[in-house]
Amino acid sequence: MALLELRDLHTFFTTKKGIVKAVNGVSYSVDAGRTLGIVGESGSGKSVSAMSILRLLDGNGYIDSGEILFEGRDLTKATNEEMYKIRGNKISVIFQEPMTSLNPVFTVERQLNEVFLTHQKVSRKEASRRSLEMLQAVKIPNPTNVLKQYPHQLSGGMRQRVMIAMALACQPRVLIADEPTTALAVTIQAQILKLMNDLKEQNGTSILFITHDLGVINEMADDVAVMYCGQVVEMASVETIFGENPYSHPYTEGLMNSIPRLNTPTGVRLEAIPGAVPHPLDLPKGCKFAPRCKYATSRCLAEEPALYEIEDGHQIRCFYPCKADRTRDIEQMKEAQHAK
Amino acid sequence: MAKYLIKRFLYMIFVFFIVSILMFAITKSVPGDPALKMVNQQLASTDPARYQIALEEARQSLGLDQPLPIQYVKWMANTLSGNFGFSLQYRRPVIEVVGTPMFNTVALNLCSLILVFAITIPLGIISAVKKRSAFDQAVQVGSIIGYSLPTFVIALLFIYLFALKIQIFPISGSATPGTDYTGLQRVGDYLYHMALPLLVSTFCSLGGILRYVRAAMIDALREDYIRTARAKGLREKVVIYSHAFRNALIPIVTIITSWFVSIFGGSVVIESIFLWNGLGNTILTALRNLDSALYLAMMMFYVIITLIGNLLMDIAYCIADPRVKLQ
Amino acid sequence: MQNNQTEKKVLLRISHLKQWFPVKKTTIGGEQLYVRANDDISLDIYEGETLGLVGESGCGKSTLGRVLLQLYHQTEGKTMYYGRSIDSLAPSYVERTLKGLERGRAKLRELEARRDQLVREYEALDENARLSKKAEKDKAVKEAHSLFLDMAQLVGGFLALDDLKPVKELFLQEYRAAAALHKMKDARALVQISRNALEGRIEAAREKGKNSASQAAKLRKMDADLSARDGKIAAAESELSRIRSEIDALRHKYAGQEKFDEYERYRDTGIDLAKLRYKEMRQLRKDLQLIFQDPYSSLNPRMTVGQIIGEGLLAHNFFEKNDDRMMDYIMKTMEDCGLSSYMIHRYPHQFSGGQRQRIGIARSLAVKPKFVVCDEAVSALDVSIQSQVINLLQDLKEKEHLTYLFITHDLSVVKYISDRIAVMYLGNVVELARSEDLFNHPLHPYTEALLLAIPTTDLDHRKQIVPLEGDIPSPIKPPKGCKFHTRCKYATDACREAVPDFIEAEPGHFVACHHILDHKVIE
Amino acid sequence: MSKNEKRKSSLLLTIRRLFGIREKETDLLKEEQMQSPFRTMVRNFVTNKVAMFGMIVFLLIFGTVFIGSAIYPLDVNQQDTTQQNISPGFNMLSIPSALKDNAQDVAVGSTFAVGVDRDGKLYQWGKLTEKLQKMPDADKTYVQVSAGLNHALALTDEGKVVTWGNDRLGLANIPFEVKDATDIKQIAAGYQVSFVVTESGDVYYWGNPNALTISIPEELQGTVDKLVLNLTTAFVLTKDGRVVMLSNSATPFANIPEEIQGTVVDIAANDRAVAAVTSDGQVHVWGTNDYGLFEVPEAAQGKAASISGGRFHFTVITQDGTVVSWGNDLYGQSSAPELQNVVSTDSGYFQSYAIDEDGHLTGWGLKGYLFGTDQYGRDVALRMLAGGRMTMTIGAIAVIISTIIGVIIGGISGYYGGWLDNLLMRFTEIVMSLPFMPLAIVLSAIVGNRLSEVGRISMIMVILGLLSWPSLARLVRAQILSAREQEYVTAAKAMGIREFTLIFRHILPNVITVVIVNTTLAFASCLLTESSLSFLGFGVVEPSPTWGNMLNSAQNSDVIADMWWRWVFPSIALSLAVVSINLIGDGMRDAIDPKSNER
Repeated sequence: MALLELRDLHTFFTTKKGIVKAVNGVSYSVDAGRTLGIVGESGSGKSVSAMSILRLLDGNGYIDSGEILFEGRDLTKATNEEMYKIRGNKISVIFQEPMTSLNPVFTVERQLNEVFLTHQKVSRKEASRRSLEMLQAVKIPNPTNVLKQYPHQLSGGMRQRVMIAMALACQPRVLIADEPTTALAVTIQAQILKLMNDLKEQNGTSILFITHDLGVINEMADDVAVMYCGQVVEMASVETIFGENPYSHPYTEGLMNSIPRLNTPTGVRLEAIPGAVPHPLDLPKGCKFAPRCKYATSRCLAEEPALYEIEDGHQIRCFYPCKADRTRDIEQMKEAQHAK
Repeated sequence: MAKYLIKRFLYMIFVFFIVSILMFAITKSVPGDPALKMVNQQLASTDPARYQIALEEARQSLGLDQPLPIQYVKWMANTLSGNFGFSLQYRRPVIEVVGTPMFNTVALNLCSLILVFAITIPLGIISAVKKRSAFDQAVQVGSIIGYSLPTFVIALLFIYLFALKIQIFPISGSATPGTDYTGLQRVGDYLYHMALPLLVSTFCSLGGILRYVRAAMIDALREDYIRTARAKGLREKVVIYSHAFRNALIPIVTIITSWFVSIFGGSVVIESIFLWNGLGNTILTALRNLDSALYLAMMMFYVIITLIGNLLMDIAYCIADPRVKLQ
Repeated sequence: MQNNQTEKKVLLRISHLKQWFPVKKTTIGGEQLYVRANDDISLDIYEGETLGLVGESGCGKSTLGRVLLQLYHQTEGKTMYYGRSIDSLAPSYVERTLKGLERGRAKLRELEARRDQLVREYEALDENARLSKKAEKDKAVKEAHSLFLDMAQLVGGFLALDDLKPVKELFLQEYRAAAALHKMKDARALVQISRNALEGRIEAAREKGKNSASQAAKLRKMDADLSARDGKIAAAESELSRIRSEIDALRHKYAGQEKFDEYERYRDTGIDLAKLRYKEMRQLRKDLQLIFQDPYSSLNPRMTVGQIIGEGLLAHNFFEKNDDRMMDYIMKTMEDCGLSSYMIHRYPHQFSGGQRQRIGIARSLAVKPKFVVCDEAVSALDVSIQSQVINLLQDLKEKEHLTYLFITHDLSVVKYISDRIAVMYLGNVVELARSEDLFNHPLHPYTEALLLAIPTTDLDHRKQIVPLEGDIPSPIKPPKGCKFHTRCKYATDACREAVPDFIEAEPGHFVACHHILDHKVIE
Repeated sequence: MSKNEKRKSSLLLTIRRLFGIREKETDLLKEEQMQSPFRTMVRNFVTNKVAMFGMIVFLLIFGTVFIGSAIYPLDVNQQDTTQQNISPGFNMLSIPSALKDNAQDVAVGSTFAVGVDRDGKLYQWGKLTEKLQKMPDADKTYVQVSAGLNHALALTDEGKVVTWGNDRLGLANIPFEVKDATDIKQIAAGYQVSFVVTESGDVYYWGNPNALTISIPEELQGTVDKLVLNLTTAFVLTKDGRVVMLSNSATPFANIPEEIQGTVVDIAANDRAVAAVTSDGQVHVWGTNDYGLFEVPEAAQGKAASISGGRFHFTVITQDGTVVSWGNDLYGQSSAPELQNVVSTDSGYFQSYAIDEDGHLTGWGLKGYLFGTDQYGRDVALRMLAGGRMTMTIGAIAVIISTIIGVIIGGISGYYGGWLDNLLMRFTEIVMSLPFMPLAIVLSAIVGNRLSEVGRISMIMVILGLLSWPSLARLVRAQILSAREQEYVTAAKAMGIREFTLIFRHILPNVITVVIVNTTLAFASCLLTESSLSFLGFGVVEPSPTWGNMLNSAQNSDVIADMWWRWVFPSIALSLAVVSINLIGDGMRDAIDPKSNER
């Protein structure tokens, strides 16, 4: 029984030019104590799907259809009152920009205390005490001073730690980390990643980790969902995704080949995915990835494949999930053309 | 902070002197001889000799016989020592003359300041939160019209409506003539007379400030930390009134003072329409009677107000925004 | 390492480069603080190589890239450019230096005196006392040396002579000849392009079946003019070579004197970019180009792609204004960079991120540069687009024989793309080596830490990241001694006190550390 | 081959090339060129309803003001005591239908007219004061009427005189001789006086004796046949056809041509001249020759039967019963219609009426004022046109001045920076710390006093300009600074663009848009300031009008209450102008950066 489960979620945005289907039938689930990594390019709807969980979509966004099951109840139907009780308490978030995500005019202490005072019946003193504990938990040097400081007096890494402290204040069941390290320097990113892992071990929090950096995913996630154009195109354990495996979605495959790895020899040409992500307002009719897919057939362009389980724990949204087969097919096609 | 204040203060003094020289030069270029006002004009016909002498004495007493730089220095010295010279029109030292007007003006403007913010802040917040709602649109258009209408037009309109058609307020003045109220009665009468000018000056300021508050609020609501606050599970009220508004306050605070200063100047019109015995009115009458000492003092007062206003603005800004450190 | 003998031709030589940005003073009379973006950097960039520059955000790698292109006025140090011979530009600073040759040497003598004294004092001290003294000594040495170089680079061994007057005159002659030649060539270039434009117009007319006699005449006149100019230029060239031979003769005379030969070694045909005037630098910018990180903000939203690319062409007299051939050229460049040419009239906001970056690349490469700084050129792009752009850059490098300075924070990209890699930390290059060497056995603790901190897509070392503790210190008040000592697990007193020298620990492998790592990191 | 031809051809070339690639490329190209940022701005603006509304309103006002004031030029010194504070409306010539075809006698007052029909019923129309509205009892039958500035007389069939309207200055108390008299032949109401002439040829008058200078010589009594008035004096026609002026002041009126004496059959007086009709039908005019009063039209000369005079015009009935008017034709009072067998006319002030033998009553001349008149009897509408032009011109020039200063200072300190920047910004701060309104007032009061009208006006412009540039300067500076930080400017620099190009191609465009918006909004605020100054009497002063100083005289309660037209119309005009300009400015800002209309 998954702790948090999205079932065929559709989240749309109304814009002047039309309805943007940011999240277009997404389903994934986070099990207790595990980390689900969501990877995808900008505009793949990974953040939106996460924000839909907390129903924190800005102005013109709305959940069109689908279910978000958390501890068995559907958050899409929950009242605002219930949502208040869930946000920051049962499900909490860490955002990308530590620089702007903290309120510049309040001290760290006040912003931390707020969480306790909203979700737990505690006195200010008690709240401050717990805030201090949290700062210690996230390994901030001399926390007592930091409590009294304003965000702008802290470095990016420190702010992100404060954000984490704030997020974990009420021991949430689920922690949504939305590109938490993208804005940080590499060594600092490593610190934060490690910290998150450690804390996860300690309180058995489930993490929904969103990033576009495959490396980070590899470090953090137990399971991975690859998103493209508002859909999950592949979902499997991290070993399946990054390891040797007969099945994969062409997009995932492309990503893997396109990024240079430390062991990629110099001079060897990278296999780039041609073209660019389609504009959210005119998505292709069939498989969203078909226009950029080297394996694409007329079928791909015509009808849209569904996400289905190819092997246990491994879902793919593609007509030709088997690497070997599709490469062979393409070879044959090439030869056929040569023959002509 | 202290360092900053000192630095700023020195700068203020510098500006003050520059402006004072300017003002002095301007007033000195006034045609007509103020000494004439001091001398009994009958003498001219009856006893020209004595008239001339009297005139000379007057000139000397006003220090008009000395070269301009010396006059300036003298005047400055006096001004700084609190002696703003002698009002020819009231035949009393300026310092005695300006007391009441100053009080009246400050009273009027302070009240309108309070009223304006009492009205605009809630309105601004609501229309910012309900962005592009019908309400917001209405507020938008209303505010544009509001800040476009000239003060005196509003004044005439309000007089027509509230003093002539529905006679609930007095047309002008700052006290009912022929009455010698005391204590509360007097205050009541005072407020009763202030009502209409107050109404007008408030109404005129609404539009501009409202737009400003709204803009500031919208900017604040766009920030990432608002999303964070929501994600913490804070109630929408808290998010808006504590987190967003506290940030919107920063830009708002900074305009309060500058705007306050400007309405000081702007209240000239209102005062003259409602014959409100304030600085504006005084300066006008002083100008009409070429009472140089008086309006010179007035001008300097305005300058000081402006300078202090700017200083207050900086301080307020630094208080409102922890990121700003005055040094 | 200033003059390590190498078969590869040096394109750019940076020595003791400093770029300090003044921090806005907060108090009156308070001491002026600086952001030490680049703090004493020395490296060579060889022709045809790709030099990778890695480091965390705020380590000053972008700054370095821009200082090389003189987009900032560098605070200290030399940036010598060897892409052109100095007399092909005849920059005014040469004249200045030559004129002040005697005065310069007098000054030099003083500095050297001071330096020698300090050195003597330094030698006298014992180990740990030295540490504190080192900075002062080094400063003196550097001052003396840089002044010496300013002159020696131009006149070489002659600086050793007692009487500089005749030499000075001779060199001034040479300079003036070169300057005159340069002027002529520029003038000729202008005539050339307008001639080409005319030719283009005539052809266009011919396509339309029209033939204008007057134009043809004009063309003939221009050709005549050109050949005339060529004659003059040839004359000027011979004059220049005459003076040259004179100088060589003189040089021959003194050759063998050991001081002369010693100085002679410092003679340098490079152009000192930092000393150039705006106009002079402007001409060089054709050779030195920059590709930006952010494809959105680096394109003027008010200009069409055509205009954006054409701008550089016009500025560097590739074509005359509204010459039809320019359009063809631009379209060709666009196609080379993977943009379809019909987009020429589009505005940047009509393109996707990847295409915008291609526009940026097209803009830079249209002017046929020799050296390109790629400042995080792919970091802002989506994963799937990154590889497209990287490939493009690689291809173009092959085609145009470019030299890249590839700035990025992404180790795997930099390893893939570059021949050598320089690692920066807090304004200093801490390690510089061939990329395999660097990854196989880093010598600097920071490099090591960096490698361990990078999340990789390889399953076998996931969850093995060993984060580097502590925060990056502020570049305004960097730690004394070795800037890394605050976070370094091997740090000792030496590190806290003295700045380590940037030494060649292994052939072609430079490192600045007191405790060079001997063990290998990645097997 | 000229430059732009070249450009065209190169464009053609590209287009042809685009044809070459694929067919749809061409419209693609069009669509793309549509998307240039400038076009987008324009589109944003045009699609913004509010802004366009503002634009239209402003253009309307602007057009009306400038074209209107060109068509109807205003004589700033033109005043008319007889036309003060007339409310808007055109009912001065609206004759009651009952009277229209049954008129017996008609008399023209300053802003109204009185008539009596053949059944002796009284009528009056036009702008009537309250007192005038109290008409005498209707049961009497009247035979003759006369109207003055603001009172009227009527003669009953019993030969009794009744008076109504203004009753002050003794106009009410009719002398007993007149009360007793039974043989009253003519009644004449004038400026605060009333006259009667009896059959026996005697003249009596009452009312304000100082209103006109009158002395009736004894020997004249008993010889008077007819009496005519203007605003300053009166003349009589004796039974033996001589003309006598009832005052011995040496005005041009006094030089009555000798040769006509004894042959005069009718006389008339207006406020410039006196005219007499002699038995041979000749018309002789003397006095001052304004409005071509002396040039008697052919149609009248030699055929004149009787004559009557308005304020600046005469009307003659010819022997063959037609009517001819000449003189001042400002309101068409001298362009008489084609009429037949007219028996009597009355011209007064700015109207003329004629009655023909079957009692048809026709009137022509001043119908009324669109926006009424002010305390000097000046046409408010006309002044609003001229005033509007003045206000806008001043505002515009002031804005131009301030923009120039602001852009230069802001630009210099933004682009060069360093100590220069510091200096200029300090200077700007100082100017900013000057109290705007008071200083403006003081300056215009002090400096203005010694200047000619034109000088004063131009000074106002300068003052406004000099005091209102700082904000713009700061804005421009900020813009330039931010523009210089733009990545694409660095890119251009790295590309080796010439500095000149850099500034004009990459930096200025960012500034210009902002400047335009700011200028628009500044224009609005300059209008406001100018009118405030003028309103206080420290800006443009009488007589030359601006919307501001037209309201200056409206500062007392009776005007606000009873003469609403004197403040309502200028207020509306000014407010509309400012609002519309602000709307435009806002629209522009939104158009330039669409994010701002989120705000």
